[in-house]
Amino acid sequence: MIPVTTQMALLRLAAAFVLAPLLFGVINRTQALFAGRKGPPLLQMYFDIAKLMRKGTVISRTTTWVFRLGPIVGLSCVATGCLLVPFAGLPAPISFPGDFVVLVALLALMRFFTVSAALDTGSSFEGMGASREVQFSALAEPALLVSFAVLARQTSALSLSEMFGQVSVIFWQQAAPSFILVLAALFIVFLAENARIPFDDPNTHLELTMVHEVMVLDHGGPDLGFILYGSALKMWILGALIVNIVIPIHEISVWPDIFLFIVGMLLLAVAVGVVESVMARLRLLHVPQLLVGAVGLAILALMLMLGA
Amino acid sequence: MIILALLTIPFAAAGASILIKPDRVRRILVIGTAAVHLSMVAGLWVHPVPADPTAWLAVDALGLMFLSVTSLLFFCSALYSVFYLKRVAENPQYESSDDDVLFGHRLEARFSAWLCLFLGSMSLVCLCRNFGLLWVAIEATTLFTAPLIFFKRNRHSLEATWKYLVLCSVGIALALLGNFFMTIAAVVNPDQPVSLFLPDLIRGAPSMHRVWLKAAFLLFFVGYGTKIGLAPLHNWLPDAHTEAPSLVSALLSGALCNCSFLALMRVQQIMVAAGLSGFTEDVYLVIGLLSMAVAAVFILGQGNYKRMLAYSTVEHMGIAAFGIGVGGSAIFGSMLQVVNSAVVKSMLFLVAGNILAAYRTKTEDGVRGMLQAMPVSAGLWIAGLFAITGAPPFGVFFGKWVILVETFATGRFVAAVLFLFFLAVIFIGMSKTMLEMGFGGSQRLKMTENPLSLASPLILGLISLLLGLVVPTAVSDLLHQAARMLSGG
Amino acid sequence: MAFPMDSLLVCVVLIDLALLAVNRLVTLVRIAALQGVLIGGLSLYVGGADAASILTATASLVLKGIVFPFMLMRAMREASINREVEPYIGLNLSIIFGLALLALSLWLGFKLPLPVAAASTLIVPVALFTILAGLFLIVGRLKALTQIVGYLVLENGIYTFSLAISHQSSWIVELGILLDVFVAVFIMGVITYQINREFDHIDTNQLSDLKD
Amino acid sequence: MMTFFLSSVSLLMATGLAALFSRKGSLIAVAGCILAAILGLIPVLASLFTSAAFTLRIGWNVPFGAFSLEIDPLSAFFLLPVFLLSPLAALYGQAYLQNQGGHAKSWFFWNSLVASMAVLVAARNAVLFLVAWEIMSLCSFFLVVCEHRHAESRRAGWIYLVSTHLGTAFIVALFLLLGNSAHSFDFNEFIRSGIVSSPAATLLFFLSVVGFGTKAGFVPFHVWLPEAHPAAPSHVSALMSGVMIKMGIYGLVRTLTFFNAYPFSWAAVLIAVGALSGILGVLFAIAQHDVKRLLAYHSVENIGIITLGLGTGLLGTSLQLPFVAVIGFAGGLLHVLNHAVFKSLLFLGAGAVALRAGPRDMDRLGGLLKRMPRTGIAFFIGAAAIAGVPPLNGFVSELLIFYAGFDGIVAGSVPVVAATVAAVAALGLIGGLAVACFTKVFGIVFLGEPRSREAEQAHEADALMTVPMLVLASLCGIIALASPLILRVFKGILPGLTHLSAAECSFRLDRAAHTLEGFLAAAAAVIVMATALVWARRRLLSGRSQTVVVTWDCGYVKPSASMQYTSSSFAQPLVDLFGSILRTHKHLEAPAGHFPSIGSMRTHTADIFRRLLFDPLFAAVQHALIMGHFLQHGRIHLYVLYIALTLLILLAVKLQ
Repeated sequence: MIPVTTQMALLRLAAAFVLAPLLFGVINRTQALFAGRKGPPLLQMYFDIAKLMRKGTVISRTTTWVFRLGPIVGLSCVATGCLLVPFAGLPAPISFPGDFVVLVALLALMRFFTVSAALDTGSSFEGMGASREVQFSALAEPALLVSFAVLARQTSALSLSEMFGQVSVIFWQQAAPSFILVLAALFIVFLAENARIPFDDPNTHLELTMVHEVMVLDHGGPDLGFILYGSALKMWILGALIVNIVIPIHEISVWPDIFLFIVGMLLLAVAVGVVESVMARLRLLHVPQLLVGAVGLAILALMLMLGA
Repeated sequence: MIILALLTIPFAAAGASILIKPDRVRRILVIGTAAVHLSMVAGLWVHPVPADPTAWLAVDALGLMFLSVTSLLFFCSALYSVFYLKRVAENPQYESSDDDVLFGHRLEARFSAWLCLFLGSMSLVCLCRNFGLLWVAIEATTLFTAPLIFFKRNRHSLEATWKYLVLCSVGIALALLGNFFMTIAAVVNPDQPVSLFLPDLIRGAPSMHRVWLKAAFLLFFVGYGTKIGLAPLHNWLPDAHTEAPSLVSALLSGALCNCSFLALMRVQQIMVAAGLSGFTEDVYLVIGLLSMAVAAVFILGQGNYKRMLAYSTVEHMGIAAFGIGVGGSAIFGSMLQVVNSAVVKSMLFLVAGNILAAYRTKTEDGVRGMLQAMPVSAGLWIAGLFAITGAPPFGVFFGKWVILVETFATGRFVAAVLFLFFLAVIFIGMSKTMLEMGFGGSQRLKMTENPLSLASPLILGLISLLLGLVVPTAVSDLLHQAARMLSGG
Repeated sequence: MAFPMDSLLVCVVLIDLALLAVNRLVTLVRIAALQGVLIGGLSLYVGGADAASILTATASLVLKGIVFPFMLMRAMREASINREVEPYIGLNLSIIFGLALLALSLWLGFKLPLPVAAASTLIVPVALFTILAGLFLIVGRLKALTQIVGYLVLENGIYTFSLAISHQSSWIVELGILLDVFVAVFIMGVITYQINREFDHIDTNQLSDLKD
Repeated sequence: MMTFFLSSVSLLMATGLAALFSRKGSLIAVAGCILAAILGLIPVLASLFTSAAFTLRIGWNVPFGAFSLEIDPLSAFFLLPVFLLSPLAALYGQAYLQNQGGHAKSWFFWNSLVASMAVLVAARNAVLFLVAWEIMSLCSFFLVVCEHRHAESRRAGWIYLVSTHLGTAFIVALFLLLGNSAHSFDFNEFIRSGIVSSPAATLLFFLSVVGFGTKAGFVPFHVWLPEAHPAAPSHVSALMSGVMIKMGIYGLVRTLTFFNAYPFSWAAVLIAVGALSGILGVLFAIAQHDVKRLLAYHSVENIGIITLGLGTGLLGTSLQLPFVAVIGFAGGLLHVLNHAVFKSLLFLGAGAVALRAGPRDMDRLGGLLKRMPRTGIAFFIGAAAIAGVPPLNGFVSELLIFYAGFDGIVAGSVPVVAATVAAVAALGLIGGLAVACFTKVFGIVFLGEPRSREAEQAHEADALMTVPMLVLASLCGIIALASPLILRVFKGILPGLTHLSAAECSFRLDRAAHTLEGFLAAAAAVIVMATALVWARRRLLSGRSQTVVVTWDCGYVKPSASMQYTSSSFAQPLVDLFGSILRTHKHLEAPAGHFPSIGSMRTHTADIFRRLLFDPLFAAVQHALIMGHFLQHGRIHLYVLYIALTLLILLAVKLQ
């Protein structure tokens, strides 16, 4: 037992669990700023979740236990994901070689359950969303894995904690082009997995154009709360991967590290907001092209690295 | 003594069956002859008769091997013939007017007589050690089988018989010329008669005249090859096998072709002794592969199941010839192949007889749903398919396997690849046809299967299975001995 | 001894060519019989003076000169066979082929020199030519009867060949051979008769139902 | 120990024969199968846990043959699925066939199939191996055509028969070449003769990939799988897909042990074959509507994953990357076991659905989870396992392969990185697509509303059928849980493949076990949290309103079951995306007019390899051969001409 480290790790974990919903607020605020609106409060998502937790449920009579298990398993998966991902330079509580594969697999498990839950309703809207979700994720998965391959090759490390523990300024100097390409790939995956524009428009009100939101149409009450919180955590995890690379400075000392990291996360949210404000949602047919492009970027990054 | 008995008993039985009036007695006589013959052959296994060095008739390993196959198949066919003849008696459309020259006696009596004569002549082929006599015996088998093929006495059987007679006679004439060439090759002293006695020839082989011996071999090859059914000399074979009664087809395929093969092997013994096995090998290889190729061509898309079996005979004789060409241990493979394929093929022809009796058509698309209609025959039919195409655990597999091993060992890779390719094509062709016949069938017909019609195929099937599970030491010893006679060892 | 022998052998060759050129069935059978007699005579002439040789030679002479023609004629009469030969390969073309086959036999004959002194050096080529002529008759004529005649000519050729080795072969075997040929021709004749009953005439082109 | 094995095999054969001749034979056969499995598992487990090899040699008088058996850890590992699954599937099959009207004789082939697979894996002589191999193929063929009254079933059986026969030809050639160079047909002699990498060795490798790959289902030799599996009764499909196709993998692995060294190119070939099989397998699976056909394509996919693992291991061995070698092989081999468990589970589930609900077309099913709860939950677990999601066994083996691949990326030279990245990316894509595919299967078949009357009236299968499924489902979890322990058995297996000492292997396996423990910790976290959330949800909702209504239908007046998403529509985006490969045929009747009445769309995805490669190839060969039929024209004088020409040509050629 290393109490101090554990405490710090728990602290960072707690920061993740607490701050994750804030990202949505930041994104919405940025969008509102661009649109010249005032926008919802930064803490809107906290209010939403709190409200949902106090409500009862309305459940379709078509559904089975799969429907109820969906949000729960989904949230557990991302919560466990938080245990695997290092934040702000310190090793994650659970760390072992190949843990990033487990992280990817946890996202798959989450997807497996949310999609099944969506199909459990028998609604064609939710079926449609589920169908799109699995398509996009199937393509996002290789992109994520190849990006990890680049990082692993560059850092000679096989666990997330070691990998991000070693990403430093020197690495940036050595292989900046590769890193930029990988970041681009990861950012695309980040947008796709979190159902953001240009892949999905979370704020649309036409079901036919939705992907992720349409899958949860029939969930309500605490279930929907779990889902909202789960998507916040998911965004936090995937965001952390990016921020860990972009801000390779650690061990200045604990608090500045954490501060810098959180600032990084918030800036990422702002960036998402900017992207959402200046871009429209892609036609569904073009979405796979972007994701395949992400794989291509990651492979290109690897080639550059091998060539160097 | 026993050797003479092997010859005289069938001939005597032939005479007797003409004279005997009651059908039942005659049938028992034929089966009895077959049983006695078989048991005498078995006796030869247990107590080998030492060969009299000067006797024209003697048993050696090669002869005993072919004799055993012949005797066994004859016994099974004789058993089956009871079923067949009963059915013919009940179906008068097979009868025709009895006013012709040759067949001036009652149908069944004649049939039995010819069968016995056929057995006698085949035994002679297996036992004789004189080239002239061998030739006579082979010609005799041709002549005795012609009436058997013609048994159904319709246009098609007539056509088949005619082709059989003409082609085999031409072939046999060429073999006769081969005998003369052999005589010339063996001349040592112009004033002394040349002995065509096999041991003499083998002894004198190294000093024979090469060109004449080679030419003699080629003549024998083409001559006896016609009778064996090697492509492109095989053209009588599909017709005769299709039109003959199924039990005769079984004998033709299993015994007659094999006996002719034995005759060719006798020639091969001399070639080996003369040190000319290198000369013969590519003839065997090319013709063997050609036979397989021809069989493959005609089995694929073959609509007549008896013809298909006939072409499969061409294939198997081709494989045997191929094995002889490869030499070495492949000769043993050829021997295995000859024995096993004869057993399985005869079984299939007998089952084909059952099918023909039940469905009254030789075209495969007229036969569907055998498993439903005649389960035992269908089981044998499908087992036979896998047995004949060389799937374990049936004996044919080992013949092919040994030949392939030696083909690879001698570095004949192209030949081996062709061999495998033709086998594959033949398998595809046969399985397509035979499985379609066995399976399916919407019509809910259920026929009663006569135990008489099943006994013989069952016996043969079991023997083939037995030979595939393990090759008994006695058998493998005999075959090894036979193979040694052909490899100069 | 060479001269009469050689000239008789040349006669055999001429007969072969005549067989190829003949149009009438009866003539064909008669010429074939003539050839049989000629070769039987030759074997009497060449063969030893012992009883066995004389016996086989006489038997062959009687069979080929008298019995076979008689049987064939009878079959022709009974089956009321058309008298034309009906060549599959035209008669003129047949003669040209025949000459080519003659050349081939001579060439083969020189390739195969007899190791023993024989009655004539022409025996081997003549025998081969007769064999080939017989085969040609089978291949090039349509009627079943002509094919029997072709087969007989083929046998004649082989028999001619045996003249070369008359001292060396065993007479029992030769008797067996004769017997077989006899039975073969006999059965063929019967079958021809049957064919004719079934098909009205003995054009073997009719016999091509069995094929793939 | 071998006594147990021999008595197990003889028991199988004896009880199998009983099925052929006795009326009550099927019961005897099933009982025999179960008992034989228990007997057989004794030496298997003994060998696995002690890394010992048991040998037995009995005289067998066939040319070049010897009845030489050995159970070493590798054989034992492949025997494990044989003896584990056959009794479960047999129990299920007993109930299944009773509903289908008997087929009592099929148990003869069933028991023979199991026995031949057992002998095959233990055989140490090429002849014995081939004999067992052929018997296995034939028995499985007869099981496939069990329902031979359907033309479709016959056609499928025939395609299977032809493919397996052609594959066997390659295996025969392989063993002949091996025997040729070793002057013996004993496996030990093959090893002793020390075949080094050379062009000849590459030919051997090629032959084994094609020959064994045909049985295993490598693309493009997989064409028989999607035909045979749907045609066979479900327990047969389970055994064939779960166990029998692994015999192809076993053959390949066993062949690999004969070589002294592996060139890099072999590894590249295996990885390419694996990636191709995996990706195409899952893509074709997505486009199918027939559950069993879909599962058959998934066998192709999983064989691809196994091959990726083997290829990675081969890569590590060839370039002296011991960790990559050990973990790659371990992952590939472990996936063999895993796939055996979940694939047979899925086939059994599909069979239960087919039996109780009727249609095999997914678009006519739905809502079965409520009607067949036990089958449903077992199927759900199997689906999750095959999709490779944690915490089930399918993921464990994939994790190992990923781990080996990433280690290659980190440690290897440029070609290694290229190969391993390809493997990793392919595996990633396969995983993503597999999730898509199995959410589709489970979602369409078991969730939502029934789409046909048959589905509506479905009810739970017999206990004899559900219990084996539930056992298999729990195995999916148990294997994952025990995976760090299971890794230990590989230290007896891998030295022969990686050419490393047992100690070296064991050292690397321990490292992998560490990763697996980490994974188990994460899995435990998920389960703990999920349990906590279930509890929390219940607490939150207690006393509050829980309304049950219809699914939100966006205001439509008459919602009906046919409005649900179907498997075609669910798969449509992916099918379109890969349209150039799948070449799906669409039959669309668009509704038209002001008052449209009927509109319909059907899709059909035929196998491109069959349609564009094998069918034309076979047709061309057949056409070429049948052209030869004119030779047999029935004219006798030309036949005589053939004889004469043959004679003259032979004389001219041979006497010149």
